[in-house]
Amino acid sequence: MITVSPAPIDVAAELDALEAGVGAVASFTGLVRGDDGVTELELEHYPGATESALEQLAAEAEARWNLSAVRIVHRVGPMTPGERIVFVGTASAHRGAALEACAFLIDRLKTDAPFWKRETRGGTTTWVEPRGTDDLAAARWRR
Amino acid sequence: MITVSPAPIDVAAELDALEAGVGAVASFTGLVRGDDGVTELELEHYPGATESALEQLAAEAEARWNLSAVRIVHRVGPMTPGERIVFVGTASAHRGAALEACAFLIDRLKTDAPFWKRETRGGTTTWVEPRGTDDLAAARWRR
Amino acid sequence: MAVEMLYFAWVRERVGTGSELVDVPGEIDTVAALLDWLARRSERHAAAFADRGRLRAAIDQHFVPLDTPLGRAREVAIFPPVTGG
Amino acid sequence: MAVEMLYFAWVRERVGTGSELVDVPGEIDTVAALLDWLARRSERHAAAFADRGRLRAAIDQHFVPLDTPLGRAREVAIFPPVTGG
Repeated sequence: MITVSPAPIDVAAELDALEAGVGAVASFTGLVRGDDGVTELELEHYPGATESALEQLAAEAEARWNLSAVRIVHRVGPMTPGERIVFVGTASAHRGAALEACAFLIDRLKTDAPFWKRETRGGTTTWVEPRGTDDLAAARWRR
Repeated sequence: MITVSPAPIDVAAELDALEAGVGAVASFTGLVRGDDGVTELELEHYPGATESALEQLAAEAEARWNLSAVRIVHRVGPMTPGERIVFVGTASAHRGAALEACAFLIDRLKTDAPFWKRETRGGTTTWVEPRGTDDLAAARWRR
Repeated sequence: MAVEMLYFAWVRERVGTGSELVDVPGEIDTVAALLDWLARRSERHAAAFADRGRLRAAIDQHFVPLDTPLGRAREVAIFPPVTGG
Repeated sequence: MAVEMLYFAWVRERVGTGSELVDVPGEIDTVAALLDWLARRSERHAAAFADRGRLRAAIDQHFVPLDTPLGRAREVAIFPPVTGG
Protein backbone atom coordinates (compact mmCIF):
# COMPACT_ATOMS: atom_id res chain seq x y z
CA MET A 1 0.00 0.00 0.00
CA ILE A 2 2.98 2.26 0.85
CA THR A 3 6.32 2.57 -0.93
CA VAL A 4 9.13 4.92 0.12
CA SER A 5 12.10 4.39 -2.16
CA PRO A 6 14.81 6.11 -4.19
CA ALA A 7 13.53 4.40 -7.36
CA PRO A 8 11.67 6.38 -10.06
CA ILE A 9 7.87 6.19 -9.83
CA ASP A 10 6.08 4.17 -12.53
CA VAL A 11 2.63 5.78 -12.67
CA ALA A 12 1.37 3.47 -15.42
CA ALA A 13 2.07 0.38 -13.30
CA GLU A 14 0.51 2.03 -10.25
CA LEU A 15 -2.68 2.92 -12.14
CA ASP A 16 -2.89 -0.56 -13.67
CA ALA A 17 -2.83 -2.10 -10.20
CA LEU A 18 -5.47 0.32 -8.88
CA GLU A 19 -7.83 -0.32 -11.78
CA ALA A 20 -8.44 -3.99 -11.02
CA GLY A 21 -12.16 -4.57 -10.74
CA VAL A 22 -13.33 -1.05 -9.81
CA GLY A 23 -15.31 1.78 -11.33
CA ALA A 24 -13.27 4.85 -10.42
CA VAL A 25 -9.59 5.65 -9.97
CA ALA A 26 -8.23 9.05 -8.93
CA SER A 27 -4.57 9.94 -8.83
CA PHE A 28 -2.25 12.78 -7.97
CA THR A 29 1.35 13.09 -9.11
CA GLY A 30 3.72 15.69 -7.69
CA LEU A 31 6.77 16.55 -9.77
CA VAL A 32 10.01 18.47 -9.32
CA ARG A 33 9.44 21.91 -10.82
CA GLY A 34 12.29 23.36 -12.82
CA ASP A 35 10.77 26.75 -13.53
CA ASP A 36 12.34 28.52 -10.58
CA GLY A 37 15.98 27.70 -11.21
CA VAL A 38 16.11 24.47 -9.22
CA THR A 39 18.65 22.04 -10.69
CA GLU A 40 18.31 19.31 -8.06
CA LEU A 41 15.85 18.39 -5.32
CA GLU A 42 16.83 16.02 -2.54
CA LEU A 43 14.27 14.33 -0.30
CA GLU A 44 15.37 13.29 3.19
CA HIS A 45 13.08 11.16 5.35
CA TYR A 46 12.81 9.44 8.73
CA PRO A 47 12.99 5.72 7.88
CA GLY A 48 10.35 3.70 9.69
CA ALA A 49 8.42 6.70 10.97
CA THR A 50 7.72 7.75 7.38
CA GLU A 51 6.17 4.41 6.46
CA SER A 52 4.14 4.39 9.70
CA ALA A 53 2.80 7.88 9.03
CA LEU A 54 1.79 6.98 5.48
CA GLU A 55 0.19 3.67 6.57
CA GLN A 56 -1.79 5.60 9.16
CA LEU A 57 -2.97 8.13 6.57
CA ALA A 58 -4.01 5.32 4.23
CA ALA A 59 -5.90 3.63 7.10
CA GLU A 60 -7.66 6.93 7.91
CA ALA A 61 -8.73 7.28 4.28
CA GLU A 62 -10.02 3.71 4.20
CA ALA A 63 -12.00 4.29 7.40
CA ARG A 64 -13.54 7.47 5.98
CA TRP A 65 -14.33 6.43 2.40
CA ASN A 66 -15.32 3.13 0.81
CA LEU A 67 -12.11 2.39 -1.09
CA SER A 68 -11.03 -0.79 -2.83
CA ALA A 69 -7.36 0.24 -2.95
CA VAL A 70 -4.96 2.98 -1.87
CA ARG A 71 -1.41 3.51 -3.11
CA ILE A 72 1.08 6.05 -1.82
CA VAL A 73 4.50 6.09 -3.46
CA HIS A 74 7.02 8.67 -2.28
CA ARG A 75 10.47 8.98 -3.70
CA VAL A 76 13.47 9.87 -1.54
CA GLY A 77 17.04 10.88 -2.37
CA PRO A 78 18.19 13.17 -5.20
CA MET A 79 15.90 14.09 -8.11
CA THR A 80 16.01 16.43 -11.08
CA PRO A 81 13.29 18.71 -12.54
CA GLY A 82 10.49 16.81 -14.24
CA GLU A 83 10.92 13.71 -12.06
CA ARG A 84 8.04 12.46 -9.95
CA ILE A 85 8.30 13.04 -6.20
CA VAL A 86 5.04 11.51 -5.07
CA PHE A 87 2.13 9.48 -6.43
CA VAL A 88 -1.16 9.04 -4.60
CA GLY A 89 -3.81 6.77 -6.11
CA THR A 90 -7.23 5.73 -4.85
CA ALA A 91 -9.77 3.27 -6.23
CA SER A 92 -13.45 2.98 -5.42
CA ALA A 93 -16.77 1.95 -6.88
CA HIS A 94 -17.74 5.65 -6.69
CA ARG A 95 -15.95 8.63 -8.15
CA GLY A 96 -16.66 10.95 -5.22
CA ALA A 97 -14.92 8.63 -2.77
CA ALA A 98 -11.89 8.17 -5.04
CA LEU A 99 -11.52 11.91 -5.73
CA GLU A 100 -11.97 13.05 -2.13
CA ALA A 101 -9.70 10.39 -0.66
CA CYS A 102 -6.99 11.30 -3.18
CA ALA A 103 -7.13 14.99 -2.21
CA PHE A 104 -7.22 14.06 1.49
CA LEU A 105 -4.12 11.89 1.21
CA ILE A 106 -1.92 14.41 -0.59
CA ASP A 107 -3.06 17.29 1.64
CA ARG A 108 -2.37 15.37 4.84
CA LEU A 109 0.86 13.81 3.53
CA LYS A 110 2.25 17.34 3.13
CA THR A 111 1.92 18.04 6.85
CA ASP A 112 1.95 14.62 8.53
CA ALA A 113 4.76 12.60 6.97
CA PRO A 114 8.41 13.16 7.91
CA PHE A 115 9.99 14.23 4.61
CA TRP A 116 12.24 17.23 4.09
CA LYS A 117 13.11 18.84 0.76
CA ARG A 118 16.42 20.47 -0.03
CA GLU A 119 16.73 22.45 -3.26
CA THR A 120 19.90 23.12 -5.21
CA ARG A 121 20.04 26.26 -7.37
CA GLY A 122 23.40 26.73 -9.07
CA GLY A 123 25.91 25.99 -6.28
CA THR A 124 23.55 26.83 -3.40
CA THR A 125 21.42 24.37 -1.44
CA THR A 126 18.55 25.49 0.79
CA TRP A 127 16.03 23.59 2.91
CA VAL A 128 12.49 24.22 1.72
CA GLU A 129 10.37 26.13 4.24
CA PRO A 130 6.89 24.79 5.04
CA ARG A 131 3.99 26.80 3.65
CA GLY A 132 1.05 28.00 5.68
CA THR A 133 -1.28 27.02 2.84
CA ASP A 134 -0.28 23.39 3.40
CA ASP A 135 -1.47 23.57 7.02
CA LEU A 136 -4.76 25.08 5.86
CA ALA A 137 -5.25 22.40 3.21
CA ALA A 138 -4.60 19.64 5.76
CA ALA A 139 -6.85 21.30 8.37
CA ARG A 140 -9.93 21.18 6.16
CA TRP A 141 -9.97 17.37 6.46
CA ARG A 142 -10.09 17.38 10.28
CA ARG A 143 -13.55 16.90 11.73
CA MET B 1 -7.37 18.86 -25.42
CA ILE B 2 -10.45 16.72 -26.17
CA THR B 3 -10.63 13.23 -27.68
CA VAL B 4 -13.85 11.30 -28.31
CA SER B 5 -13.02 8.00 -29.95
CA PRO B 6 -13.74 4.27 -29.97
CA ALA B 7 -10.04 3.56 -29.31
CA PRO B 8 -8.87 2.26 -25.90
CA ILE B 9 -7.57 4.97 -23.55
CA ASP B 10 -3.81 5.00 -22.88
CA VAL B 11 -3.56 6.61 -19.43
CA ALA B 12 0.23 6.36 -19.29
CA ALA B 13 0.59 8.40 -22.49
CA GLU B 14 -1.99 10.91 -21.26
CA LEU B 15 -0.19 11.41 -17.95
CA ASP B 16 3.18 11.71 -19.68
CA ALA B 17 1.83 14.54 -21.83
CA LEU B 18 0.29 16.32 -18.84
CA GLU B 19 3.47 16.14 -16.78
CA ALA B 20 5.58 18.30 -19.10
CA GLY B 21 7.07 21.14 -17.06
CA VAL B 22 4.56 21.29 -14.20
CA GLY B 23 4.45 20.57 -10.50
CA ALA B 24 1.10 18.81 -10.08
CA VAL B 25 -1.01 16.41 -12.13
CA ALA B 26 -4.40 15.07 -11.08
CA SER B 27 -6.35 12.44 -12.96
CA PHE B 28 -9.58 10.52 -12.87
CA THR B 29 -10.28 7.30 -14.73
CA GLY B 30 -13.77 5.82 -14.99
CA LEU B 31 -14.00 2.12 -15.83
CA VAL B 32 -16.68 -0.33 -16.85
CA ARG B 33 -17.72 -2.16 -13.70
CA GLY B 34 -18.33 -5.85 -14.02
CA ASP B 35 -19.54 -6.52 -10.49
CA ASP B 36 -23.25 -6.13 -11.26
CA GLY B 37 -23.54 -8.65 -14.08
CA VAL B 38 -22.83 -6.29 -16.96
CA THR B 39 -21.15 -8.10 -19.84
CA GLU B 40 -21.00 -5.16 -22.25
CA LEU B 41 -21.37 -1.40 -22.05
CA GLU B 42 -22.05 0.67 -25.16
CA LEU B 43 -21.55 4.41 -25.27
CA GLU B 44 -23.57 6.42 -27.78
CA HIS B 45 -22.83 10.11 -28.33
CA TYR B 46 -23.90 13.15 -30.33
CA PRO B 47 -20.96 13.75 -32.70
CA GLY B 48 -19.94 17.38 -32.86
CA ALA B 49 -22.08 18.46 -29.93
CA THR B 50 -20.09 16.15 -27.64
CA GLU B 51 -16.77 17.68 -28.56
CA SER B 52 -18.23 21.21 -28.20
CA ALA B 53 -19.59 20.42 -24.75
CA LEU B 54 -16.26 18.99 -23.59
CA GLU B 55 -14.28 21.90 -25.06
CA GLN B 56 -16.57 24.29 -23.23
CA LEU B 57 -16.08 22.43 -19.94
CA ALA B 58 -12.30 22.51 -20.42
CA ALA B 59 -12.45 26.25 -21.16
CA GLU B 60 -14.54 26.80 -18.00
CA ALA B 61 -11.96 24.92 -15.94
CA GLU B 62 -9.13 26.94 -17.44
CA ALA B 63 -10.96 30.19 -16.70
CA ARG B 64 -11.53 29.15 -13.10
CA TRP B 65 -8.17 27.60 -12.17
CA ASN B 66 -4.61 28.30 -13.25
CA LEU B 67 -3.96 25.20 -15.34
CA SER B 68 -1.12 24.40 -17.69
CA ALA B 69 -2.98 21.58 -19.42
CA VAL B 70 -6.33 19.81 -19.52
CA ARG B 71 -7.09 16.47 -21.15
CA ILE B 72 -10.49 14.84 -21.52
CA VAL B 73 -10.61 11.48 -23.29
CA HIS B 74 -13.96 9.76 -23.60
CA ARG B 75 -14.41 6.44 -25.27
CA VAL B 76 -17.50 5.64 -27.36
CA GLY B 77 -18.86 2.40 -28.81
CA PRO B 78 -18.87 -1.06 -27.18
CA MET B 79 -16.71 -1.84 -24.14
CA THR B 80 -16.27 -4.74 -21.72
CA PRO B 81 -15.84 -4.75 -17.91
CA GLY B 82 -12.46 -3.39 -16.79
CA GLU B 83 -12.06 -1.14 -19.83
CA ARG B 84 -11.64 2.61 -19.40
CA ILE B 85 -14.64 4.76 -20.31
CA VAL B 86 -13.27 8.19 -19.51
CA PHE B 87 -10.01 9.86 -18.50
CA VAL B 88 -9.80 13.40 -17.15
CA GLY B 89 -6.38 14.89 -16.44
CA THR B 90 -5.34 18.33 -15.23
CA ALA B 91 -1.91 19.89 -14.76
CA SER B 92 -0.99 22.94 -12.73
CA ALA B 93 1.83 24.48 -10.73
CA HIS B 94 -0.36 23.96 -7.65
CA ARG B 95 -1.95 20.76 -6.40
CA GLY B 96 -5.19 22.41 -5.26
CA ALA B 97 -5.92 23.73 -8.74
CA ALA B 98 -5.16 20.38 -10.39
CA LEU B 99 -7.28 18.38 -7.91
CA GLU B 100 -10.27 20.73 -7.93
CA ALA B 101 -10.32 21.15 -11.70
CA CYS B 102 -10.18 17.37 -12.16
CA ALA B 103 -13.19 16.84 -9.85
CA PHE B 104 -15.04 19.72 -11.55
CA LEU B 105 -14.51 18.26 -15.01
CA ILE B 106 -15.73 14.74 -14.24
CA ASP B 107 -18.70 15.99 -12.21
CA ARG B 108 -19.83 18.37 -14.95
CA LEU B 109 -19.07 15.91 -17.77
CA LYS B 110 -21.60 13.53 -16.20
CA THR B 111 -24.45 16.02 -16.66
CA ASP B 112 -23.34 18.32 -19.49
CA ALA B 113 -21.97 16.12 -22.28
CA PRO B 114 -24.24 14.17 -24.64
CA PHE B 115 -23.27 10.57 -23.97
CA TRP B 116 -25.67 7.71 -23.32
CA LYS B 117 -24.79 4.35 -21.77
CA ARG B 118 -26.47 1.09 -22.68
CA GLU B 119 -25.72 -1.97 -20.57
CA THR B 120 -25.97 -5.60 -21.63
CA ARG B 121 -26.63 -8.24 -18.96
CA GLY B 122 -26.99 -11.71 -20.38
CA GLY B 123 -29.21 -11.22 -23.42
CA THR B 124 -30.90 -8.02 -22.18
CA THR B 125 -29.86 -4.46 -22.98
CA THR B 126 -31.07 -1.48 -20.98
CA TRP B 127 -30.36 2.24 -21.22
CA VAL B 128 -28.74 3.54 -18.04
CA GLU B 129 -30.95 5.97 -16.11
CA PRO B 130 -29.40 9.25 -14.93
CA ARG B 131 -28.75 9.50 -11.19
CA GLY B 132 -29.89 12.39 -9.03
CA THR B 133 -26.53 12.31 -7.24
CA ASP B 134 -24.87 13.27 -10.52
CA ASP B 135 -26.99 16.42 -10.73
CA LEU B 136 -26.07 17.27 -7.14
CA ALA B 137 -22.37 16.72 -7.80
CA ALA B 138 -22.48 18.97 -10.86
CA ALA B 139 -24.53 21.62 -9.05
CA ARG B 140 -21.91 22.20 -6.35
CA TRP B 141 -19.62 23.73 -9.00
CA ARG B 142 -22.13 26.38 -10.07
CA ARG B 143 -21.57 29.79 -8.51
CA MET C 1 -38.66 25.27 -42.93
CA ALA C 2 -36.36 22.28 -43.48
CA VAL C 3 -35.10 20.87 -40.17
CA GLU C 4 -32.74 17.94 -39.66
CA MET C 5 -34.10 15.92 -36.73
CA LEU C 6 -31.61 13.83 -34.72
CA TYR C 7 -32.59 11.18 -32.16
CA PHE C 8 -30.34 9.45 -29.63
CA ALA C 9 -30.46 6.45 -27.27
CA TRP C 10 -33.97 5.11 -26.59
CA VAL C 11 -35.57 8.04 -28.41
CA ARG C 12 -33.75 6.88 -31.54
CA GLU C 13 -34.86 3.30 -30.96
CA ARG C 14 -38.51 4.26 -30.46
CA VAL C 15 -38.67 6.62 -33.44
CA GLY C 16 -36.94 3.95 -35.51
CA THR C 17 -34.28 6.18 -37.05
CA GLY C 18 -31.35 8.32 -35.93
CA SER C 19 -32.13 11.20 -38.25
CA GLU C 20 -34.76 12.53 -40.62
CA LEU C 21 -35.27 15.68 -42.63
CA VAL C 22 -38.67 17.26 -41.98
CA ASP C 23 -40.39 20.29 -43.51
CA VAL C 24 -41.77 22.15 -40.51
CA PRO C 25 -44.84 24.42 -41.05
CA GLY C 26 -44.31 28.07 -40.13
CA GLU C 27 -46.80 28.01 -37.24
CA ILE C 28 -44.70 25.41 -35.33
CA ASP C 29 -42.78 27.83 -33.12
CA THR C 30 -41.06 25.87 -30.28
CA VAL C 31 -39.33 22.53 -29.75
CA ALA C 32 -42.38 21.33 -27.78
CA ALA C 33 -44.72 22.31 -30.64
CA LEU C 34 -42.41 20.48 -33.05
CA LEU C 35 -42.66 17.32 -30.91
CA ASP C 36 -46.48 17.65 -30.84
CA TRP C 37 -46.57 18.04 -34.61
CA LEU C 38 -44.28 15.01 -35.18
CA ALA C 39 -46.31 12.91 -32.69
CA ARG C 40 -49.54 13.65 -34.62
CA ARG C 41 -47.97 12.35 -37.81
CA SER C 42 -46.76 8.92 -36.57
CA GLU C 43 -47.41 6.46 -33.77
CA ARG C 44 -43.71 5.77 -33.38
CA HIS C 45 -42.98 9.46 -32.79
CA ALA C 46 -45.98 9.67 -30.44
CA ALA C 47 -44.58 6.76 -28.39
CA ALA C 48 -41.06 8.19 -28.36
CA PHE C 49 -42.22 11.65 -27.23
CA ALA C 50 -44.97 10.56 -24.78
CA ASP C 51 -43.09 11.34 -21.57
CA ARG C 52 -41.84 14.91 -22.03
CA GLY C 53 -40.22 14.97 -18.59
CA ARG C 54 -37.68 12.42 -19.81
CA LEU C 55 -36.77 14.31 -22.99
CA ARG C 56 -33.97 16.80 -23.55
CA ALA C 57 -33.30 18.86 -26.68
CA ALA C 58 -30.59 20.71 -28.53
CA ILE C 59 -31.01 23.30 -31.28
CA ASP C 60 -28.01 23.48 -33.59
CA GLN C 61 -25.99 21.56 -30.97
CA HIS C 62 -26.86 23.85 -28.05
CA PHE C 63 -28.83 22.33 -25.17
CA VAL C 64 -32.17 24.11 -24.72
CA PRO C 65 -35.38 23.70 -22.69
CA LEU C 66 -38.32 22.22 -24.63
CA ASP C 67 -40.20 25.56 -24.67
CA THR C 68 -37.40 27.27 -26.58
CA PRO C 69 -38.44 29.03 -29.83
CA LEU C 70 -37.17 27.19 -32.93
CA GLY C 71 -36.02 30.41 -34.59
CA ARG C 72 -33.99 29.54 -37.67
CA ALA C 73 -33.08 26.07 -36.39
CA ARG C 74 -31.40 23.81 -38.91
CA GLU C 75 -30.71 20.84 -36.59
CA VAL C 76 -32.92 19.76 -33.68
CA ALA C 77 -31.81 16.83 -31.50
CA ILE C 78 -34.09 14.96 -29.09
CA PHE C 79 -32.67 12.60 -26.47
CA PRO C 80 -32.94 11.29 -22.89
CA PRO C 81 -30.96 12.82 -20.00
CA VAL C 82 -27.26 12.14 -20.55
CA THR C 83 -25.39 9.33 -18.74
CA GLY C 84 -21.75 9.63 -19.79
CA GLY C 85 -18.55 9.63 -17.81
CA MET D 1 18.46 6.52 30.63
CA ALA D 2 19.99 5.66 27.26
CA VAL D 3 18.25 7.53 24.44
CA GLU D 4 18.99 7.34 20.72
CA MET D 5 18.79 10.90 19.37
CA LEU D 6 17.97 11.32 15.68
CA TYR D 7 18.32 14.60 13.77
CA PHE D 8 16.98 15.43 10.32
CA ALA D 9 17.39 18.13 7.65
CA TRP D 10 19.03 21.35 8.91
CA VAL D 11 18.89 20.15 12.51
CA ARG D 12 21.11 17.23 11.47
CA GLU D 13 23.46 19.61 9.63
CA ARG D 14 23.74 22.01 12.59
CA VAL D 15 24.27 19.29 15.18
CA GLY D 16 26.81 17.69 12.86
CA THR D 17 25.46 14.15 13.05
CA GLY D 18 22.29 12.26 12.16
CA SER D 19 22.22 10.21 15.35
CA GLU D 20 23.90 9.88 18.73
CA LEU D 21 23.35 7.77 21.81
CA VAL D 22 23.07 9.89 24.96
CA ASP D 23 22.72 8.96 28.63
CA VAL D 24 19.97 11.25 29.89
CA PRO D 25 19.90 12.10 33.64
CA GLY D 26 16.74 11.10 35.46
CA GLU D 27 15.71 14.72 36.20
CA ILE D 28 15.36 15.51 32.47
CA ASP D 29 11.62 14.91 32.12
CA THR D 30 10.41 16.38 28.78
CA VAL D 31 11.62 16.75 25.20
CA ALA D 32 12.14 20.47 25.82
CA ALA D 33 14.24 19.75 28.93
CA LEU D 34 16.25 17.23 26.89
CA LEU D 35 16.96 19.94 24.29
CA ASP D 36 18.03 22.38 27.05
CA TRP D 37 20.34 19.76 28.52
CA LEU D 38 21.92 18.91 25.12
CA ALA D 39 22.31 22.64 24.32
CA ARG D 40 24.23 23.21 27.57
CA ARG D 41 26.69 20.49 26.62
CA SER D 42 27.69 21.70 23.13
CA GLU D 43 27.62 24.86 21.02
CA ARG D 44 26.52 22.91 17.97
CA HIS D 45 23.47 21.58 19.77
CA ALA D 46 22.78 25.05 21.20
CA ALA D 47 22.83 26.53 17.67
CA ALA D 48 20.65 23.74 16.26
CA PHE D 49 18.03 24.08 19.02
CA ALA D 50 18.06 27.88 19.38
CA ASP D 51 14.73 28.54 17.64
CA ARG D 52 12.29 26.20 19.36
CA GLY D 53 9.37 27.44 17.24
CA ARG D 54 10.98 25.82 14.21
CA LEU D 55 11.57 22.44 15.85
CA ARG D 56 9.34 19.39 15.84
CA ALA D 57 9.87 16.13 17.74
CA ALA D 58 8.96 12.47 17.73
CA ILE D 59 9.25 10.01 20.62
CA ASP D 60 9.67 6.41 19.45
CA GLN D 61 8.47 7.50 15.98
CA HIS D 62 5.29 9.25 17.21
CA PHE D 63 5.05 13.00 16.63
CA VAL D 64 4.70 14.89 19.90
CA PRO D 65 4.74 18.51 21.16
CA LEU D 66 8.03 19.63 22.75
CA ASP D 67 6.51 19.70 26.24
CA THR D 68 5.72 15.97 26.11
CA PRO D 69 7.11 13.85 29.00
CA LEU D 70 9.96 11.59 27.87
CA GLY D 71 8.58 8.60 29.76
CA ARG D 72 10.53 5.50 28.79
CA ALA D 73 11.62 6.95 25.43
CA ARG D 74 14.20 4.94 23.55
CA GLU D 75 14.34 7.07 20.38
CA VAL D 76 13.84 10.85 20.23
CA ALA D 77 13.93 12.59 16.85
CA ILE D 78 14.31 16.35 16.41
CA PHE D 79 13.61 17.99 13.04
CA PRO D 80 12.16 21.04 11.24
CA PRO D 81 8.52 21.16 10.07
CA VAL D 82 8.04 18.61 7.29
CA THR D 83 8.01 19.55 3.60
CA GLY D 84 7.26 16.38 1.64
CA GLY D 85 4.77 15.62 -1.11
